[in-house]
Amino acid sequence: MTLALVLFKRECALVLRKPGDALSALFFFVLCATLFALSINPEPQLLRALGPGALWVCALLSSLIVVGELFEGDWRDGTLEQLLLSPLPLPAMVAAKALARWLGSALPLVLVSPLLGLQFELSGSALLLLPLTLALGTLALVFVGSIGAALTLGLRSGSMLLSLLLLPLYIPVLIFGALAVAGAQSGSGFEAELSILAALCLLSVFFAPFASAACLELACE
Amino acid sequence: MTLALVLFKRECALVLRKPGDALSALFFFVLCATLFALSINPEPQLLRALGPGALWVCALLSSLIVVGELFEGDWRDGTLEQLLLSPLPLPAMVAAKALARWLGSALPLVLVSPLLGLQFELSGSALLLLPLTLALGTLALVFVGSIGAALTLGLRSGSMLLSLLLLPLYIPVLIFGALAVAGAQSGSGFEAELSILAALCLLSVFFAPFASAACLELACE
Amino acid sequence: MHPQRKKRLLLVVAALAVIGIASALILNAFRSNLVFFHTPTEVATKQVATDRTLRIGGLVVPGSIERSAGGLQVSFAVSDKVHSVPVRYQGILPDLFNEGKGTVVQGVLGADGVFQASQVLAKHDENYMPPEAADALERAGQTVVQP
Amino acid sequence: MNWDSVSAFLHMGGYGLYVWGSFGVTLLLLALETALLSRRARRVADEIRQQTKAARPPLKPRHTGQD
Amino acid sequence: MKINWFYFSSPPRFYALAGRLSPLFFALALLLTTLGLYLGFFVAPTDFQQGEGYRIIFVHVPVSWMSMFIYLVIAFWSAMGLVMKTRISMVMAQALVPTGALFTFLSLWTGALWGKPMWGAWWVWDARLTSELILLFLYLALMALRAAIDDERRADRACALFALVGVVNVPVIYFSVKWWNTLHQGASVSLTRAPSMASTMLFGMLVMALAAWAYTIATSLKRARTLLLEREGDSEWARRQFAGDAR
Amino acid sequence: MFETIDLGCRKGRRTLFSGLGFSLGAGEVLHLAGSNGCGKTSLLRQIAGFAPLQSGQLRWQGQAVDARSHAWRARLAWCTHQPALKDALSVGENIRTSLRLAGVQLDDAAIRETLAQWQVAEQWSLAARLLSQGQRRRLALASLTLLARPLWLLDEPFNALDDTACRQLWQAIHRHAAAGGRVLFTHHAAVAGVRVLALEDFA
Amino acid sequence: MFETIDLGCRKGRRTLFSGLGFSLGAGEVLHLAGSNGCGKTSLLRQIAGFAPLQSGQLRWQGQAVDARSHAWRARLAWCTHQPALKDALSVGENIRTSLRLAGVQLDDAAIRETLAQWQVAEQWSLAARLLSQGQRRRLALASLTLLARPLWLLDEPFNALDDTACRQLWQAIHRHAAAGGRVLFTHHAAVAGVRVLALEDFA
Ligand code: HEM
Ligand SMILES: Nc1ncnc2c1ncn2[C@@H]1O[C@H](COP(=O)(O)OP(=O)(O)OP(=O)(O)O)[C@@H](O)[C@H]1O
Ligand SMILES: Nc1ncnc2c1ncn2[C@@H]1O[C@H](COP(=O)(O)OP(=O)(O)OP(=O)(O)O)[C@@H](O)[C@H]1O
Ligand SMILES: [Mg+2]
Ligand SMILES: [Mg+2]
Repeated sequence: MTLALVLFKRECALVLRKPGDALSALFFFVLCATLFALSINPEPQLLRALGPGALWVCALLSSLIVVGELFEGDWRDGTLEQLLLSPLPLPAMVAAKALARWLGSALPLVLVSPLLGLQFELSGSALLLLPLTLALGTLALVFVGSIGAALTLGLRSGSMLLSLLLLPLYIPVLIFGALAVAGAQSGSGFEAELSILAALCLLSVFFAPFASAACLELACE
Repeated sequence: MTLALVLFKRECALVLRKPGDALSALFFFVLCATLFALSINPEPQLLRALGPGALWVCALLSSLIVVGELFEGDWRDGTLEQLLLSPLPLPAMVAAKALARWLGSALPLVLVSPLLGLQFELSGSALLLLPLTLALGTLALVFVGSIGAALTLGLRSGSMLLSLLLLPLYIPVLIFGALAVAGAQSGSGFEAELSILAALCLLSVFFAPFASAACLELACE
Repeated sequence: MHPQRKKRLLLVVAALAVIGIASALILNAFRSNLVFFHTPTEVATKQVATDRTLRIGGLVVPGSIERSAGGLQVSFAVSDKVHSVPVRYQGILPDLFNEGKGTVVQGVLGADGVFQASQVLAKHDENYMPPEAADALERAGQTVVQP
Repeated sequence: MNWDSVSAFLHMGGYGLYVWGSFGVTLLLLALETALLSRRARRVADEIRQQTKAARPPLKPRHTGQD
Repeated sequence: MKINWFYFSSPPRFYALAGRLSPLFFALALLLTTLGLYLGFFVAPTDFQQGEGYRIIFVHVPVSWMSMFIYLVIAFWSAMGLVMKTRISMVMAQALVPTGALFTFLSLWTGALWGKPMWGAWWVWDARLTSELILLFLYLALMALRAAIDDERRADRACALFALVGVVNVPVIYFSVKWWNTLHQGASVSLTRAPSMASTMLFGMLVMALAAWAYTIATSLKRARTLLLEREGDSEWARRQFAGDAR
Repeated sequence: MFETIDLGCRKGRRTLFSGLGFSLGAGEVLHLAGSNGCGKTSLLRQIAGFAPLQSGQLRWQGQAVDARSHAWRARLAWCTHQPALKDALSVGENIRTSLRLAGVQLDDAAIRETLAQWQVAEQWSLAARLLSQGQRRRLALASLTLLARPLWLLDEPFNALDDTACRQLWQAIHRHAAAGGRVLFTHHAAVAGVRVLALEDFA
Repeated sequence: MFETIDLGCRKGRRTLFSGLGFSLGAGEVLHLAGSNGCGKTSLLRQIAGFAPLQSGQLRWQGQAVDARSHAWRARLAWCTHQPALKDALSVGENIRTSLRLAGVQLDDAAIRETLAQWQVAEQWSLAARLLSQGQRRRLALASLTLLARPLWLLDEPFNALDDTACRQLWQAIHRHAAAGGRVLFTHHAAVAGVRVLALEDFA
């Protein structure tokens, strides 16, 4: 456990040392959402109909970018092999890395999202729900994404393959996330979607590290 | 000139050898557009209002991804240094690489765009104009982007810096591109926008390689 | 207990707990509404917002279909046997659309309480039988069950 | 027998395009898969046959009788 | 007598067995398809709601069932391959993927062609349709992953892991019509109650489903044979297969 | 006693080695020799469990071991041409965390002392990306000696090192062996007084 | 005659060398020696024009040259620990294009012959990513010898090479010198019969 903490701290140090890398996801999110908002007719009705879905799509794309480099650096500079030899169990290692990455890259995005929600004229409760669903959702996306990152490590055509692999796994999160926000927006309730989102998040945070660990062993061959 | 051709061929060979890497931009484009269409209520009217802008934003984001790795590989494996020592003038080298990258990554995207246009219920002339503007636009984006890629080569926080640097340069292209398609869609004419787009494309294809070349020299230090 | 064993046991317990919580959450979700379409009751009791596109599903009330002169404009009512919502629609109807049959309409609820549909879908049930059998059933007083 | 004539059969009560579109594409794709598969099988067999020929040492009867 | 379950996990024995079974099942598939088509078009009556349009059921339902079932089988072989480390399991898992993808595509295709006349839309984003589309993506991802990895062993294991991760989608597809209210109809055939379908119709559908089974078995065995040769082409047993006619 | 029995390695259609067996007792040092591309790195990767064993087995004290198990990996120290340094972190941060991740708790003073022996203590707060090739190597080797793992697997450890550093490494190897450790290393030059395993004998 | 006059290099607060000058006539070979981190690579990068000169100048046949000019770079062959291979391309494709990009037109037969001397001809159609460390090195050196550039700048070229390849490289260096070329290389071991420049004399 303490070892996982050490790794977690190292990852955080790396994030702090190169904040630009971590924040690029945030930047991409803001860019993507703003450009979308700009590219359409700024009618409140239209914006409101679009908002939840568009913001969630942007968050999903940013997570895809976050996840792409989860193990890349460690693999390239030989750290991954050393980690395999360390007494730290591999799933714990994956969890520590994913969590640090989530904190560094996805959390800022979550915190900023209400501002972007304003851009899309989201209503009060939807504005509150947006960061909540995004927090749960991006956690699930990053952890599930770690499986894809581990599977495609060092492969030709990595990034395309990554998105192809993750697409089917990401769609449910996207659907329930966007539905929840849209539900809050229209006042027709969001509890069902939110609890499914929470379940997805819980399951992926717990089980994805084991799957990723198995895939990482393969990648080091 | 023949040397530039050799480099161009090598880049094309690389694209063919790892088609997944090149096609990842296409895939990202399709993904982005599809998820976006999926995330909103598929009402024809809404879709049609959204189409030109949304597709152009997706194309811009994909170009950003294309551009990010333009010199990265060469820089990492030492090829860039060898290229600096070759008799090939640096701007020609940049042009060859950017062109190959455009062919491999952006052209498929351009060719596929009418299909996605259908998804957004674009009308006949807009469907024809979309690939044309995208072809001109992505060419400009990739060449202008090469400047950003050269500037941020090997920097910490590269990717965020890259998008930050490129955004102001990209927005004019986005605006005129989206306007042209929207004009064709609404039947209100598009010649003015199209010719501005062509001018932007021409300027950047000619001048960007010189700027990039200067930046590359700096990057190798 | 051997520390290795203990760890493993702990892990299994944690896994079971996670699965348990997750299934509780999911089951909770199914008890509330998670829908492709809303029912007329939900619309009537204002459980859904009215200013955005939504889908309403139910049966077409028998005798409620009125076609306008051109034949393209239709109005009918959709009901779930408790409440019903009047619907106006302009366009082509699917073949299976008929009185007493299931339908899903997509559109916006107007201020006048009339639902302005932009798309009308037919929803049929899982029964398949020859027409004679259906007639026989009907004569026997059994209506074909709708979902 | 459900059909009075071939044209009624093809017309399929007005749903001809949909019904034949489904069945046609299905049968076509299944046939295509079968064809591609047997071509692949033939290719592999040819390759191995060639290798076996190349690998077999010429004029060394001692080796052929093994097994 | 104790059955040796691993008897056929030796490549040459499996190769021989598959070689004998595959043509058999091809013939069976052909036979059943002919019979099924006859039943479907000439014996089964018109439907009271959908008229002749319902006949798409005879292809839509078998391919849809098969698309889900094949994924389950792939997951099964993958798990076997990961746990038992038998090569044949991995080969079987690999051999089923293209056929599964094909059936999934056909399910979407025939469903869309059926939805247009019946529902009035080619496509809607209800739970059944969306989850079936995700299934197609899963199959495509499996094929792309396989193609991207040079090393066979790594490819086997990576695909097996991915297949296992994706298997949660299958129950979601199957129960989607029950869990959510979808536009897609509920189950007409279920283990817990009598089918809500006229028996001649049901019979035709079941025969077509059997045909799909036979086709799948035949194709996957044949593909497994080919894959085995591609993988172990320079081994002694593979050469022996062609020693007879190599002269 | 560490033994390998009947190891083999095929790459593509080429067999690099087969039937390879050797034993390495406590305190022994073995020089794995062979020309470029003969499979030295591949062998080391199999022993470390990064590549699967294609045949044969590994034995430790007479017991077969699973090269991918945690227990086995906890015995290994692994050093290749990639020094596993994070470019953005300083030398001190790098070595401190890599030691802690390997399960070794040492205070900075002890680490600095070892770094001083390897003459990279001055660079303590320099970012790792600014180090010279040799300094990166030295850092990797310094952390190796601090790990206290019984079996060292070193792939061309003398690369890029200058004379002083080479001597330092020899001392470290001999000290490790004297303390009952085992060392398996590849090197291209002949080394006097060390048992040699010529990989090409098993080609 | 190639001369350097009063070169210097500071990194951060540390002066690596200053006032460095040497000359290298046609046919001369110069061994740049010094301990790890003393600045050998930094010096070579200045000469190649990848890093700016911090002081002094370079002269070629008595004329000051701009190290970043095309004319100067066209005289150099550059070989470091990064072999500049594209992992996805085969050995043949790699060497063929890298030669052509350097302005050298050779048919495959000639290239293969050189590769055979370096014992990597067999790998002609193998993807570069599958090569061993030494094989990558050999490939880089083979293409170096085919470039026909007058001044060779080699940073630790003997790294990762086995005996045969080292001998081959010596031959190549001597052949190049005999043909009037110049070689400046870094190496950690002492080399008999080659002029040495100890970088630490200028620290
Ligand atoms: C693209 C659209 C469609 C997709 C992806 C789709 C998918 C599926 C799937 C996966 C199944 C098998 C699951 C099960 O057995 O419950 C299925 C079954 C079935 N589908 Fe569809 N379907 C589509 C459209 C339609 C349409 C338009 C109809 C009828 C008008 C239809 C009628 C049926 C029937 C009757 C079954 C058999 C149900 C049973 O007895 O279990 N489907 N479909
Ligand atoms: N797919 C393949 N087909 C044929 N040969 C291959 C393939 N993959 C790798 N090889 C060969 O396998 C060998 C790998 O050798 P390895 O890296 O273990 O060598 P090494 O002994 O460490 O060499 P070095 O001293 O150069 O580091 C190389 O000769 C390489 O060419
Ligand atoms: N910003 C800095 N502050 C202090 N020292 C620095 C800085 N950047 C680099 N250095 C030092 O400069 C030197 C660079 O040396 P260089 O790479 O030229 O060495 P080298 O002689 O090639 O060594 P080696 O034999 O190990 O390859 C290193 O000692 C490094 O620690
Ligand atoms: Mg090696
Ligand atoms: Mg150096």
